[in-house]
Amino acid sequence: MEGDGHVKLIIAAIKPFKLEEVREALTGLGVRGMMVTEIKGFGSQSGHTEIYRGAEYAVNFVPKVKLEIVVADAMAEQVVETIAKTAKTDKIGDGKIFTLDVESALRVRTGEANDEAL
Amino acid sequence: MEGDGHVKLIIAAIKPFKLEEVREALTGLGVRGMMVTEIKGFGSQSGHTEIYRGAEYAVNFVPKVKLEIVVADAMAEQVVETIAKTAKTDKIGDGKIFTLDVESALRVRTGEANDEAL
Amino acid sequence: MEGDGHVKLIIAAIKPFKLEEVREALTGLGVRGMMVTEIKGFGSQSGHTEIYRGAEYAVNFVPKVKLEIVVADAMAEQVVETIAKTAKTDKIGDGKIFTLDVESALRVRTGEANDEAL
Amino acid sequence: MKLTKILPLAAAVIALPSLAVAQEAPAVSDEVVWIFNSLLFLIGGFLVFFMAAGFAMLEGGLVRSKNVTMQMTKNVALFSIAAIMYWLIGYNLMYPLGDWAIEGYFSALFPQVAVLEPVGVALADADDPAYASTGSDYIFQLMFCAATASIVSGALAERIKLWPFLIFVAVLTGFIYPLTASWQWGGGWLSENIGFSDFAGSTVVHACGAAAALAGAIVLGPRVGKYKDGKVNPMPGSNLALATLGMFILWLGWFGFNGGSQLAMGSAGDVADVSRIFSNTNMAAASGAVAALILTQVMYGKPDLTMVLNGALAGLVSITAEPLAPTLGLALLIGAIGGVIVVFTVPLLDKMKIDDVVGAIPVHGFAGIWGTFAVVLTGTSTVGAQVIGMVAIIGATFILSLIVWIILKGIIGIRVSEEDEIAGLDMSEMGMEAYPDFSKG
Amino acid sequence: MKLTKILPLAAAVIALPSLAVAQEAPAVSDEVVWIFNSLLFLIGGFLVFFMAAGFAMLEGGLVRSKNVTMQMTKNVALFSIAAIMYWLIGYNLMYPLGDWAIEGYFSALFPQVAVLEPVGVALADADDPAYASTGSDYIFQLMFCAATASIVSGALAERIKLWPFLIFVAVLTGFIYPLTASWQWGGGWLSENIGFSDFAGSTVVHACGAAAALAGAIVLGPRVGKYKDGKVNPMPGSNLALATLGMFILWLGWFGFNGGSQLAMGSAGDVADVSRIFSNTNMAAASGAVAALILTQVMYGKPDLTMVLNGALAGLVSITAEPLAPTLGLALLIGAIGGVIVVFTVPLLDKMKIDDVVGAIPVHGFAGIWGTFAVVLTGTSTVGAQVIGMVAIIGATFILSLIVWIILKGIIGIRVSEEDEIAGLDMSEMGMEAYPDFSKG
Amino acid sequence: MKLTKILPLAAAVIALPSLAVAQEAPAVSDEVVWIFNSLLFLIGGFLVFFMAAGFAMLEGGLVRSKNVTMQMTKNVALFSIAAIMYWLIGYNLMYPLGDWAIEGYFSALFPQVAVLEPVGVALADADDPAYASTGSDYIFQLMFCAATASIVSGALAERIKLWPFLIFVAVLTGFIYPLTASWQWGGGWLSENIGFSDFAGSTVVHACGAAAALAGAIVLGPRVGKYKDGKVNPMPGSNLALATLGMFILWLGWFGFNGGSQLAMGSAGDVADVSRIFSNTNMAAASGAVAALILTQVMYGKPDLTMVLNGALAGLVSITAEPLAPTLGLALLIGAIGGVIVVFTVPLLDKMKIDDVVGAIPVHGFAGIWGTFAVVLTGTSTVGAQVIGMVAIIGATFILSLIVWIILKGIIGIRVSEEDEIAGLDMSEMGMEAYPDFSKG
Ligand SMILES: Nc1ncnc2c1ncn2[C@@H]1O[C@H](COP(=O)(O)OP(=O)(O)O)[C@@H](O)[C@H]1O
Ligand SMILES: Nc1ncnc2c1ncn2[C@@H]1O[C@H](COP(=O)(O)OP(=O)(O)O)[C@@H](O)[C@H]1O
Ligand SMILES: Nc1ncnc2c1ncn2[C@@H]1O[C@H](COP(=O)(O)OP(=O)(O)O)[C@@H](O)[C@H]1O
Repeated sequence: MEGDGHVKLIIAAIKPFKLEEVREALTGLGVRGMMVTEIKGFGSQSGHTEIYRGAEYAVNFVPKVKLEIVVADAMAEQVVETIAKTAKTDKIGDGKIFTLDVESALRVRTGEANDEAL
Repeated sequence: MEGDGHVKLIIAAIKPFKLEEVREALTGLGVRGMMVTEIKGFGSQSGHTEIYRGAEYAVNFVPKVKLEIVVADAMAEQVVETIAKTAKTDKIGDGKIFTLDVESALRVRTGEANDEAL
Repeated sequence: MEGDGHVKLIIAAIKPFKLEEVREALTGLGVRGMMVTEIKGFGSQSGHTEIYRGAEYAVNFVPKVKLEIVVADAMAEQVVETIAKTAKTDKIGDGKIFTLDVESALRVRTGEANDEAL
Repeated sequence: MKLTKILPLAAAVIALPSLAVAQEAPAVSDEVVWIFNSLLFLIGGFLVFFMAAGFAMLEGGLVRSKNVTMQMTKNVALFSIAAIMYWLIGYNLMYPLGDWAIEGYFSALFPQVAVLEPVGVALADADDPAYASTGSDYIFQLMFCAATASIVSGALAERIKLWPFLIFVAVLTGFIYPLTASWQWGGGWLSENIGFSDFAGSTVVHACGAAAALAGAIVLGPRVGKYKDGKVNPMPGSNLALATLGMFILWLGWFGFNGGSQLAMGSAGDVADVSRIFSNTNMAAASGAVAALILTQVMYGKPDLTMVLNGALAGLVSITAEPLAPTLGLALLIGAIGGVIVVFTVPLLDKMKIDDVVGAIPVHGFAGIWGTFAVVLTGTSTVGAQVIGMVAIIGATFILSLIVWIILKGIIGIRVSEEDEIAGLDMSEMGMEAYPDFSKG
Repeated sequence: MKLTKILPLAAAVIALPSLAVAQEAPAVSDEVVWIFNSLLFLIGGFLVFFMAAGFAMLEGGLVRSKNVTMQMTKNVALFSIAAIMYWLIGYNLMYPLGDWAIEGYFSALFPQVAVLEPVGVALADADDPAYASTGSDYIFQLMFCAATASIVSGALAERIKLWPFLIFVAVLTGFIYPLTASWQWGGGWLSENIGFSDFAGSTVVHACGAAAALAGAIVLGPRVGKYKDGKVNPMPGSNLALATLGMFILWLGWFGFNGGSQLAMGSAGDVADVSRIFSNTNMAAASGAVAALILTQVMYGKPDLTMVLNGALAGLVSITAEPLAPTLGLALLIGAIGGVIVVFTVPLLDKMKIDDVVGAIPVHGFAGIWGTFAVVLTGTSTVGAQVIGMVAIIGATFILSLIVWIILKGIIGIRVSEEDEIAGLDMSEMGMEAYPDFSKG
Repeated sequence: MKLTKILPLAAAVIALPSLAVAQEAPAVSDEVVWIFNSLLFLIGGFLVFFMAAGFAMLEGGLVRSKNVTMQMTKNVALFSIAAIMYWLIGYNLMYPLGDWAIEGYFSALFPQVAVLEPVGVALADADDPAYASTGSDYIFQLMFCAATASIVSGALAERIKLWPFLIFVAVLTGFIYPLTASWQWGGGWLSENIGFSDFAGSTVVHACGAAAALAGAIVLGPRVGKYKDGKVNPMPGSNLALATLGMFILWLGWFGFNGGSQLAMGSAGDVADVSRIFSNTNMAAASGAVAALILTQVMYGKPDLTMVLNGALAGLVSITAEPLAPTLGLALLIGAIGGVIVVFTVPLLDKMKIDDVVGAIPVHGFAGIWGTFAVVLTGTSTVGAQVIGMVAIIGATFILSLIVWIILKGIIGIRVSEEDEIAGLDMSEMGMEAYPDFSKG
């Protein structure tokens, strides 16, 4: 079977402690799945220094969580806005959200395709 | 040098214990490389509860493995099917496969491009 | 607000010990952020064997670092070249660089879009 | 051997009638007795010392990985501070040796630092030729004092600031514990007038530490997100292998904790008693673990390792008030009930929104109270005496601790900011991860 | 001191000729001897107790991270159950004190719980005034019993269900081990009629545990995917630092295991013997480790830490049957051969598709057999006697265990489902990860 | 009891005047004294043995995860090799018992293996009826020898090849340490002619190990990337919980290290002295930790756990040269200064581009030197004597080690390739990860 609805991939880097909140918000929207990865983030926030055994060193990476969410075109914008709204602390390091086009999606278990696969 | 063959990125979330099987199947197909990441998956499968020191809590994420494989257009479909076939257990949580278009690929060591880079 | 400048996603798999060098080179170029993930790489380099308690076994995956960097179209090529140049050791396993098109980018904290989000 | 002891022997040789007397010639000389007693304290001392490592590993395993560096720091620091404070004022405050400022309540040897016997002291010149070397007693008692602070650190983990915590530790180990302990082990009013009985400290040490922890947990409040809209959100420990190691180390140390509390090993009767104590202590730990294992299996459908660890410790705490008199069968019962108590009281505390990260209050407090009551089962004391003893020590410790906590909170604040807590104390307070090489999931 | 011992002294004073007799006046009184002997057991007891932690850490380090919570639970539970079963029936089944139901084969004191001497017992009223306090003997012997169960848990890790395993442990520690051990250490037929010699238990304890493990491994079968199309798929241990700690703790405990088995410390000869035993035990462990280190380097081109750990333990097991008589040089040889044995037999078991997760059968079984033979090198026994002893104890343990395993398999099943095994026992059976904060790679 | 000691007693009975003499009848018989002394060594022996585990955990926790398997292998192997070399030549090289090849400088008992007293030796036939069993002395002294090698392994971690390191260990434990130690503890020129004083080995053991480590660190060079364009790049330890455990185990072992060095426990004076030593040792460790805690807080704004661990160890090393004479107050001072020293000297070494992975040189070297000077504070020795002793032992060890390191470097090379070092020694040299299940971040 062929779902004809086009889908998009939304990649977001957010602060780890916001993960749960964002997940709940998205579930509320009807998002039914995502992939979550612990990453080391590099950005404006990075670059403070710590001391270890008397030696200063720069911390170039800060722990972030990366979300990868595939959603139907129709929902994409709403999802981006929801993530932005929820992940926001107005402090540097809040993160970024990127949207990419996906050619096709497939659910392994059922073979459903595209938007039906989500 | 310029490989003109176009390439695609296939992203798949599968059950961890299927990784080895899938890798072997793909190698059989002639896939020569991939990137494997441990992720926390959220989806229909999630949401069972556990008890810790007398308190119930919902487990929202289940461990999954994410595969990122770049292959020549020609192979893409075959690769998706192979992953689907091999990763399938018919139980909820089997995972998803997404295909994205890649503009260009490069092998660092040799400078080969696109399909030749793989 | 709307940044009109188009952006691209560059995905690179490199050797872990090259991470710091690459980061510095990119910062030099003016890249202001990236996402770094520890991955298990599968490719031509893989496949040597080890012995554990008298039993031989094949090591199919080698530790790699994955970089995901979103940059303005204009910079993309330069960034790819810089990564390639810096990550190169001329030994097998140096890695790959892939470029994908990004539809839109957003900075959570400010709401800036596309190239202005970076 | 003193002359007085040779004369009858001499006599015996000449006059047969007095042979009876001759039989009194001691099988173990005073000096050998003194050596054995001191040795018991030295062995007990290093065993109980190691419990500091046990507490550190148990707590380090039960906190989240982002707070492990801090937990290690607290455990090393609290023991060190206890060692200094107990020397500075604690030891003499706890053992007035009959010299009271307020009879039975407050030592007159306060404030005075601990002083040991001179180098190479002769038995005759020893502080107490009938007991053991002062140094051996000092090192043994010091370890008990430090244990009370270890109990507190576990309960308040993952949110309390380092320095306010350490200030509290200084007060607890230098003043609160030695004071309340003096009422019983210093020959104070509880032992002399009330007849309270607490062999190795179910109440004097463990419930005391738990009371201090409870006061702290109330003033400090629960961890961010622990209790949300009426639900309890578990925050699983980051390293259960480490926690298990900690439990085993504590179990090991307990042989010294209870065995050494016999205070003597220089006669057949004393060493046999130490042997009984070893056996009962081991039995109570075992039955506490098994009780928790079975109970969690039955109640939750799956056994809970963290409860099994707590159960073994609860068994140990329960038998601590009377590890000598019970038969092995009774020891099994006492320990098992201790194990049952933790399984029920850990969630109970959560219901009361009192956040005890490692279950220190159920293990050392509730099981300690049970153990103190259990003394009555062996007829060594009365319910009345035990109640008075517990009310006195737990009450005094709780109130004094509460005051100190409130003062600390008012003056310097005892809690890290919410953001720091979420980021983890290791990075926010210490700038150092415990497991920097490993990606957290 | 008894009158009988004063008379010659008295005599001595009057009659010079009898001075020779006077010299018999003991340098160490009976009571001091009794105290020293009991103390040896108490020290040996807590040292061997700590081996339970050693086994737990060794096994926890050699299993995969998804099975660590379960392995910890098994180790805490098995020790606790052993402590209860040995009290319930084991101790008296193992030590009939001459009171046999079947002469030399089965104690008449079955089923009877262990009973200790009364509080404050006088030497004259002690169960055995010439030996040591019953409590000290009990706690020491109990630890040996628990060790046999620890051996089993390692071999069967990562696939066996918790409760069937624990039921087996109860039978092993309550019945099988005490029974077979009674034949030798209970004054049974092996020691009395055969002259079998096994100082601290290379066979009685270690090979016994290995035999029970072997029976279990056969009935249970290998882990999913361990042996695939003729190839052995290694499943590397998740925490080699923890495994190394476990090995060191076991090494430490072995000083108590072998040293305490001298059973006496109340004379110059006895304490000197304990010293010899400490030295030989340490030497055998060291040479076992070095032998494995060199051998793996030579055979595989890279040294294998897990084999080095096994090698040290094999050295310890090898010297356990006779740690007293050998010179340090012979101890080195005995231990080194033990180390060589594991390096060769670990892969051998794999060839036979017997999946022993931590190498318990090679270490405790094969090295134990070697050590039992090695006794002959010191002339303490004959090959014949040693063979009979091993066949009897290993054979009986293997057969009895096999029966129990088969019954358990038939009635309740002993193995988790394949899916649960792949998911890991921690989540499937316990619902609790050992290292939840860390992403597995 | 010997006849000579009965006569006065007999006399006492008849002649009153000689009653005074009668009082000389010993309270503790020679045999009991000998048993107590031997027991002290046995207990000290297993406590100091456990320090091998302490060093392993401390180092395993302070290296990066990619080098943990190698660090574990080195620690197990170095102890095992030390055990063999000390038996082979070390023990008799260190204790000539007055039989010198070069008076006061080189034992005539070289090369000779260690030989223990025969089984069941009688006191009269003991090697030294006034001391302790040879086996107990041997096992105790052996542990000190192994400690020097453990010190080296930490400093040179993460870059040195396994086998060259182990060859050095063999030379250090078989020859260098026993030789220099014989000058002091073997009754050599330092103790006899100079009057150098080093109770338990601040210099003889710790500074000696540090000197060998320093020589190695210089020849070996720093880790790749440690010092880049004038900056120091920290390489954080991978497991601070493990490092903390290691510190606690070392602290525990130190009770045996210093307490056992009293060499006697058979009189009130001796056991009281051991008690003093326990108390002072504990105090110095505590104050060292607290000093480092406060100092790092003040200097860096955040306390540094790794420095606190080093501080406690520095306190222990500092008190080791004279743990008996100081009051508790002085012990506190000595330990605290030790703690301060590490906080300042760890960065100092880095400035000199000497890469000491775990701070072994500051802890065992600089604090050891301080401790050796501190002896003067108690009037037990003179500055001059202490300086000569340190120059002799540290100088000789440094030069001999330097020669061995240079030879090893020249012949087989001591360092892994840069690529292997970056990949980590575990995979490149051992082909085995310590934590294979966890993804490194
Ligand atoms: N150009 C980029 N490409 C990919 N990821 C980025 C990029 N810039 C930032 N990020 C991710 O977003 C996170 C937050 O960005 P940062 O610049 O630190 O703060 P802010 O989001 O407030 O600008 C970074 O840690 C990184 O993971
Ligand atoms: N919309 C989505 N976007 C990205 N990944 C998803 C999405 N939905 C599911 N996944 C991934 O696929 C995995 C399996 O999906 P799930 O819904 O649990 O079962 P099924 O694949 O059988 O529908 C999830 O754990 C998640 O990692
Ligand atoms: N087709 C592919 N798709 C995605 N990632 C790949 C692919 N091929 C290789 N890689 C990544 O690049 C890394 C290096 O590739 P490899 O073939 O081993 O060496 P080289 O880059 O020198 O050809 C691999 O470990 C893997 O992470």
